[in-house]
Amino acid sequence: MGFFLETLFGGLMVGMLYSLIAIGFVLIYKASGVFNFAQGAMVLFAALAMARFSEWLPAWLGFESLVLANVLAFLLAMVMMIAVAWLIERLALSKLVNQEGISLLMATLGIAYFLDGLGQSLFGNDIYKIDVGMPKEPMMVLESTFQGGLLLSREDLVAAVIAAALVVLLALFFQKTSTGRALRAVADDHQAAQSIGIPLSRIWVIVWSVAGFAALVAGIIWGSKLGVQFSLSLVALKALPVVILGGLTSIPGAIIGGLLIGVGEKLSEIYLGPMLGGGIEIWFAYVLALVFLLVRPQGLFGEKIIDRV
Amino acid sequence: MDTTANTFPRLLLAHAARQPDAPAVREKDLGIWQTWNWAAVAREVRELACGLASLGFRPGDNLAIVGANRPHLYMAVIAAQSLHGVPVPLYQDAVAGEMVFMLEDAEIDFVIAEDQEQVDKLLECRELLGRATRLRHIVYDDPRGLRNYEQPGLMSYERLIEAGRAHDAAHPDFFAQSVATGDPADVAVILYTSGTTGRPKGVCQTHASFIAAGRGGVETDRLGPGDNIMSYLPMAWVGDHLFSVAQWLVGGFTLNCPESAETVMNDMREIGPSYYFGPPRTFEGLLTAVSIRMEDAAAPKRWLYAKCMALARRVGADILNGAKVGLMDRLLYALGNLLIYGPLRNVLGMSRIRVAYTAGAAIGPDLFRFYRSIGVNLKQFYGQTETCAYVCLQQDGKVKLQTVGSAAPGIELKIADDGEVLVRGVSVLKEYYKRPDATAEVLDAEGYFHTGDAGVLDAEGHLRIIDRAKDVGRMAAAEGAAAGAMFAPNYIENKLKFFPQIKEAVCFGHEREEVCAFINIDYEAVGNWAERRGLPYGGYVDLAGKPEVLALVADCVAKVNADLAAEEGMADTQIARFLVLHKELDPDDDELTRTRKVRRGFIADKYAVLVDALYGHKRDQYVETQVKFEDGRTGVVSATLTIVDAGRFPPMKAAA
Amino acid sequence: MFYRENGQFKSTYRADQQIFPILQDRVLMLLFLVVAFAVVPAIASDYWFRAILIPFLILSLAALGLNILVGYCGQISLGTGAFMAVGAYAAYNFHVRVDGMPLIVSLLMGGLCATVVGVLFGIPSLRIKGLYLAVATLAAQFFIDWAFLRINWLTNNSASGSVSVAGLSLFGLPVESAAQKYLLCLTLLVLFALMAKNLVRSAIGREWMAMRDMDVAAAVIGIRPVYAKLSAFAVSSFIVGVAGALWGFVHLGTWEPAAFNIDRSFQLLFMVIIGGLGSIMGSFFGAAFIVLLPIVLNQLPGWFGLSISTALSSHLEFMIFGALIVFFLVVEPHGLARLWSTAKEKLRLWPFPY
Amino acid sequence: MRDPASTPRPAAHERPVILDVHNISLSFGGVKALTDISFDVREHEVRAIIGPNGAGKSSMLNCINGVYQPQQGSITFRGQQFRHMNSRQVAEMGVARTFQNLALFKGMSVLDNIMTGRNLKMKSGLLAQAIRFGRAEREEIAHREFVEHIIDFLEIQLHRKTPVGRLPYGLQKRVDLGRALAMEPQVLLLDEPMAGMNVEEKQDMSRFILDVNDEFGTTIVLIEHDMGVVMDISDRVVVLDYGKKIGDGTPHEVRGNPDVIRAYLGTTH
Repeated sequence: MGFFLETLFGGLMVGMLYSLIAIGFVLIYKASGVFNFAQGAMVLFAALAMARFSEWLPAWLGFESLVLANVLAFLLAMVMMIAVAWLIERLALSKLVNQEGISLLMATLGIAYFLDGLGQSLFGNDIYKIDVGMPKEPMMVLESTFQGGLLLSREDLVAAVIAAALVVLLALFFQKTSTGRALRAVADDHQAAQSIGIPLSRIWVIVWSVAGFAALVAGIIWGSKLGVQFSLSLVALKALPVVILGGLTSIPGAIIGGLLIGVGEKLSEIYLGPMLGGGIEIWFAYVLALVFLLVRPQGLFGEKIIDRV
Repeated sequence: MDTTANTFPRLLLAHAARQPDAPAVREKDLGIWQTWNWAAVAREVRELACGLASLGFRPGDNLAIVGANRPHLYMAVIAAQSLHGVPVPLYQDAVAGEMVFMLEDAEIDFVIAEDQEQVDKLLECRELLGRATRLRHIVYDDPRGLRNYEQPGLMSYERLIEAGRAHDAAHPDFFAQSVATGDPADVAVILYTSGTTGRPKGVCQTHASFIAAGRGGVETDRLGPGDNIMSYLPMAWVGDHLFSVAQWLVGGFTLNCPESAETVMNDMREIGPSYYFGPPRTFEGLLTAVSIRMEDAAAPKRWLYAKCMALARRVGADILNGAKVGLMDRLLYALGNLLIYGPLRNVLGMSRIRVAYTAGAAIGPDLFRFYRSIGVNLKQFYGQTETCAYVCLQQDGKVKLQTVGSAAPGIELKIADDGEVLVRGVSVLKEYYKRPDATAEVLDAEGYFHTGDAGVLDAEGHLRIIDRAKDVGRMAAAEGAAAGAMFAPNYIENKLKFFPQIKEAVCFGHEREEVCAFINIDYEAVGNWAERRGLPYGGYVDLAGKPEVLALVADCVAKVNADLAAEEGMADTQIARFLVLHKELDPDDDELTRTRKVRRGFIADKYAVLVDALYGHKRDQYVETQVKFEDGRTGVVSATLTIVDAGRFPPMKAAA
Repeated sequence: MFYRENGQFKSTYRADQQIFPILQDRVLMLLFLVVAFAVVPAIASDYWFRAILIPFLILSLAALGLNILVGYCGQISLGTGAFMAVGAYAAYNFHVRVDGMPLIVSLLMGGLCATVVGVLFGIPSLRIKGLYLAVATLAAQFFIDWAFLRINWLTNNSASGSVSVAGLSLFGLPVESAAQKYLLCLTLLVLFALMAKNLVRSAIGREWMAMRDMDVAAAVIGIRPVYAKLSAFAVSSFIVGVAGALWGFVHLGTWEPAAFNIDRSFQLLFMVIIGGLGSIMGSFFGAAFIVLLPIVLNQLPGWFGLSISTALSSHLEFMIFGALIVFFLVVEPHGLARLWSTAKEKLRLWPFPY
Repeated sequence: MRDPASTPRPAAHERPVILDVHNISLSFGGVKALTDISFDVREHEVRAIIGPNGAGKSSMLNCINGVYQPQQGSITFRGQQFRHMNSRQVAEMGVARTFQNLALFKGMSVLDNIMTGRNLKMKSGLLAQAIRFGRAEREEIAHREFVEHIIDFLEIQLHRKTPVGRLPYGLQKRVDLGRALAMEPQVLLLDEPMAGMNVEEKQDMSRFILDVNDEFGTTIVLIEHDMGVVMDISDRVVVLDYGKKIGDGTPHEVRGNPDVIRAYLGTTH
């Protein structure tokens, strides 16, 4: 029982990270109809930037304070993400507007490659740690309830809180700020958006920046958990099945989808894995999504897709 | 090559016997070149002839042939001949009103028509002819749209062929006999001259004369099996009859019929004829297209083109004539041939041309030089319907730009005192159909045919046509001078028409002190020019009136004047004033003949008001004109035309 | 400029429909084949064979297969690597388990197995399009990677799917030396390219393109989406499978699932995009480009006397690929092949611009 | 091509019914596109469906050739009744169709576009096509020849090998028609064949339609906005408005129908 719960929590933690990345996908898909393969690359890029700056800045500017280093690094990384967003809009999206989805998708693939390359040539390609002072030592809870209790890592809890905060933040951003509302307008109908005088190009820059922000946060959490390395950009691909599951256009969908897949992965690994020879979390998510596609293509929360003639 | 056969049907059979499997006719149909070999043609002609016979076609009957260049129609020509009948090809673009005259004149009972369009026209003619029992049998080649026609006497080509097979089976030796009894002195074809004035006259030519004409050409240029020719000109035109029938059957080469009027260029590019014939305007059109497209080319390409063409102008013609040219130039020319001339010939479909001919109107020397300089062996010949288009030929190596060559084999030339060219020999017509009076006018006692063209023979006996004899006028004597200069309007017009921007020109000056001109701009060329300059225009009339365009034309006129000023005796005939017409001169409005010669007199009357304006030194003139549209409707175009003074030059003694 | 097409008229449909209707093209192609078959084997160095020519040939073959699916039928696939893997491992199994199994048969059986798997993962394409399909094929990629890693039976019980073959021979001839391997690949490539070309210019090819361009209209004229799409998956994955088998047998000799991981899939996708979607020729261009680029990148600095770390150059490679993908999608969605054909048109029309 | 109707055509009402549409209703998630539409099409006639924009004309065609599945009603074709058909079956039964906003295959040449219309009739297998030997090639050639007749018929020889994308709009419409003709249909559904054409192009197109009708005896159902054209070329007319049938009869009858007049005055046509 305890073990099951631990696994469950573990799954939720991972899933929550998937969600963070998936949210980036959803944001971009909603606003620009682009299925952003590069989200993973953005996470890696952001994480690398964060990790390295927090390491370099003290050296350059000659100070010790870890907090300061992190804050500055965070800001700097964020600036870079915005720059990236701006470049992507300028150089790719604006030129590919009203092309079929498939070529946009391939374009983001190209962007992904570019970012991976850029990130590693700028920041190097080893494994770097991000230390934002997350509590490392695990804690025991519910020892009274059943013997052995539950072993939870504080870090995960903190991460969960951060993630939750991020979601709330985004929610507020979309509900309250005028830009946020504009974004939703665009998402609903490009023509409409333009007709009420919102420059698409700026919208897209903003959206990609927001996605970049989400990527940065996700990157930091991943990084501090497992260190920053190239594999991140692959792990991030997991967000694809997540959004398929949750529905491409729904942020709650992304969250729930993430959690489902996180949990599903862990549990299946534990309980099915042995039968299948283990390591099934590599594909579990994708196959789950695939099955899902066949029964409910629009996902849990997405709108139905109708083909008109 | 067969020399004994002396009628066209016999020539056909001779080829069928000698080279049964060689390609005789090709037609681009259903996307590929469908091919008939000589045996097949002979077979089909036989069936066709028998079919006609089974319909009651008798020796001496005339068979009208109306349509574009289709193999079946060419076969019909020979079929009629093998029955001692006479094929009468008619212009397929003539309207019923025009056609009915010839149908009646030639007492046509049998017609072979290409398609629905022609059939409708012929049925209309039936109405026009009243209940006269003419046009009893109308055979159509392409059944499309004709399925539900109920009219009597309509029959598809297939049905006719079937009937022919049946008749042939019933009378196995009928055909052979009919061909065997043919006489070279029989009339082989009646071709109607559209004639610049008066109603059309049917020119009767015998097998003998047309075969002689054909043979002359074939021998001069050593044509034979393996050669290919494009047949794209109206079958009713003597030129096409000479090349696509007479020379074809004498020489035994291959006819190639295009897929449709609009695809001729492509088809020509595919076939790459070795032997080509077109009236000057065709070559003009091609050159216009070339210059337009080159103007759109990138700068370096244009530069290269200009350089190569300059070189070609200098040495190209000489190299073709086999004159001696410096080694360096030859090398450069070879390079140009690789880079420009060769490709150019390729896109024009002229890579494989051994001999190309032009005739029917004087060709601008520069135009002529252009083709020769890029290595197309373009030559002129001279003749008219009455002489099987066979009087003078330019021999290889003896091509002079200004002349139409020397007398062809079997032809005597004489220049009358008034400068008119007289012809006697193998190819001279038998008579005008049912028009002894007209025949008498043109055939004199010694059997000379009066061509109606004014010309001069040079030292080597090369003929140089100046103009229509009756058009050659004299300018009114200027004060002090004894007599005005000789005025040859066509000569000047052709100089003008060489400019791609100018499509047609009409000059006046007979018994006047100055020469004035009407100009037709070439809509495509000038339109292009305007677009490249971002000059907006709404249609032909508007474009023709634009000051920029007038300036452009004035420029061309000035160049011509400069040219004239440099020529012996032409200086006084420089153009003083001109105007650009508000509509294109058009055969449908009788301003041009079907062969697109200008009817100067008719135009002078029709636009008298403009002529007066020109000589009345007015600044501009309002005019309204009736026009006929393709579909027969009529309308009115009106405009106010500006009269432009042209730059003139003092006479100088320099070679043209 | 060098075209002289006058007199090349067609009097039969067969002549009109041949692959190279223009004489000059036929001659050029013939020369090219002669060089490829006769000259190259004589002059090329071992390095050239192993590092450039053989990889180029095999990847061309794979790209060709992928192009049929993506370029002609408009169905995106990110699982190409996996299908190659299926081809490789299936061929391996036939090779080692059935003794006396001829090499060529093993290769083809590899292709067939890939076909089966390909069709299986193609089924979702009947319900879903574009990016959804991308995910479906990703599933194939990861699942199959895993399968060969973990399911020992599939790899004839060799640890972590690492297998190797040696002593290949074809119809009694050894396929040992680089040149021999090269010739084997070249022959197969030419044959498959020819067949692929035939397919895309036949009824089935038109069905694929019809599905790609306007699926509703295609359905209305009686084209069955199921047949069109699945046949595209089948043909595509067969060719890819054979390519995979060659990659394992001929190029690598010893390999493990990692040789066919997702990066391979992306690489192939890039080839068809850069080379030209919907063009047989494009597959070759794309393969050549992507095989040569890294080599050039490694040499380039040397020529200028600078030196960069292999790591950096591999990152640069990433960046350049990425940038090029975007570039081509923006500027010339039909890739190098289109550039080639425009150039050719220019030459035919020379000296005219159009 | 198919044998022509050799006998002179009898008047519309005498000819047998070839296509009978019965109480068709169609709706998209609550939005009613068609309500209870019934009409019949007789062999060899030109049947027009007219009506203002959004009257449900195209939806009607889409029901007939199985692109949409109507919720109610049935369609009887040559005596066989159908409730649900897929496009394939419809095509096999000999119903072809052209599209309002060109649905040509952009990446293919004119020739190939029309060739696709023959695919239904091409039987050789995948491998045969890959090797392109014997039957497969003979088949290609046979159908190529058939298609050439259509190209000839539509007078687009010049453009045979051009990619359809490069053709002017009017010609693309012709290719669309050609693709449908390649199926040798018994019934031809034309969705606004003349939309966006100039007078000349319209004349040509009408000519082609009529020729098709009496050359191949093809029954034609067409949607058209241009009343002039409709009145000229159609034997009978159905009028739809807001998914309901408000008129049915000869052009003359329909012209007199007050509902029709109202419907048209009500809109900008």
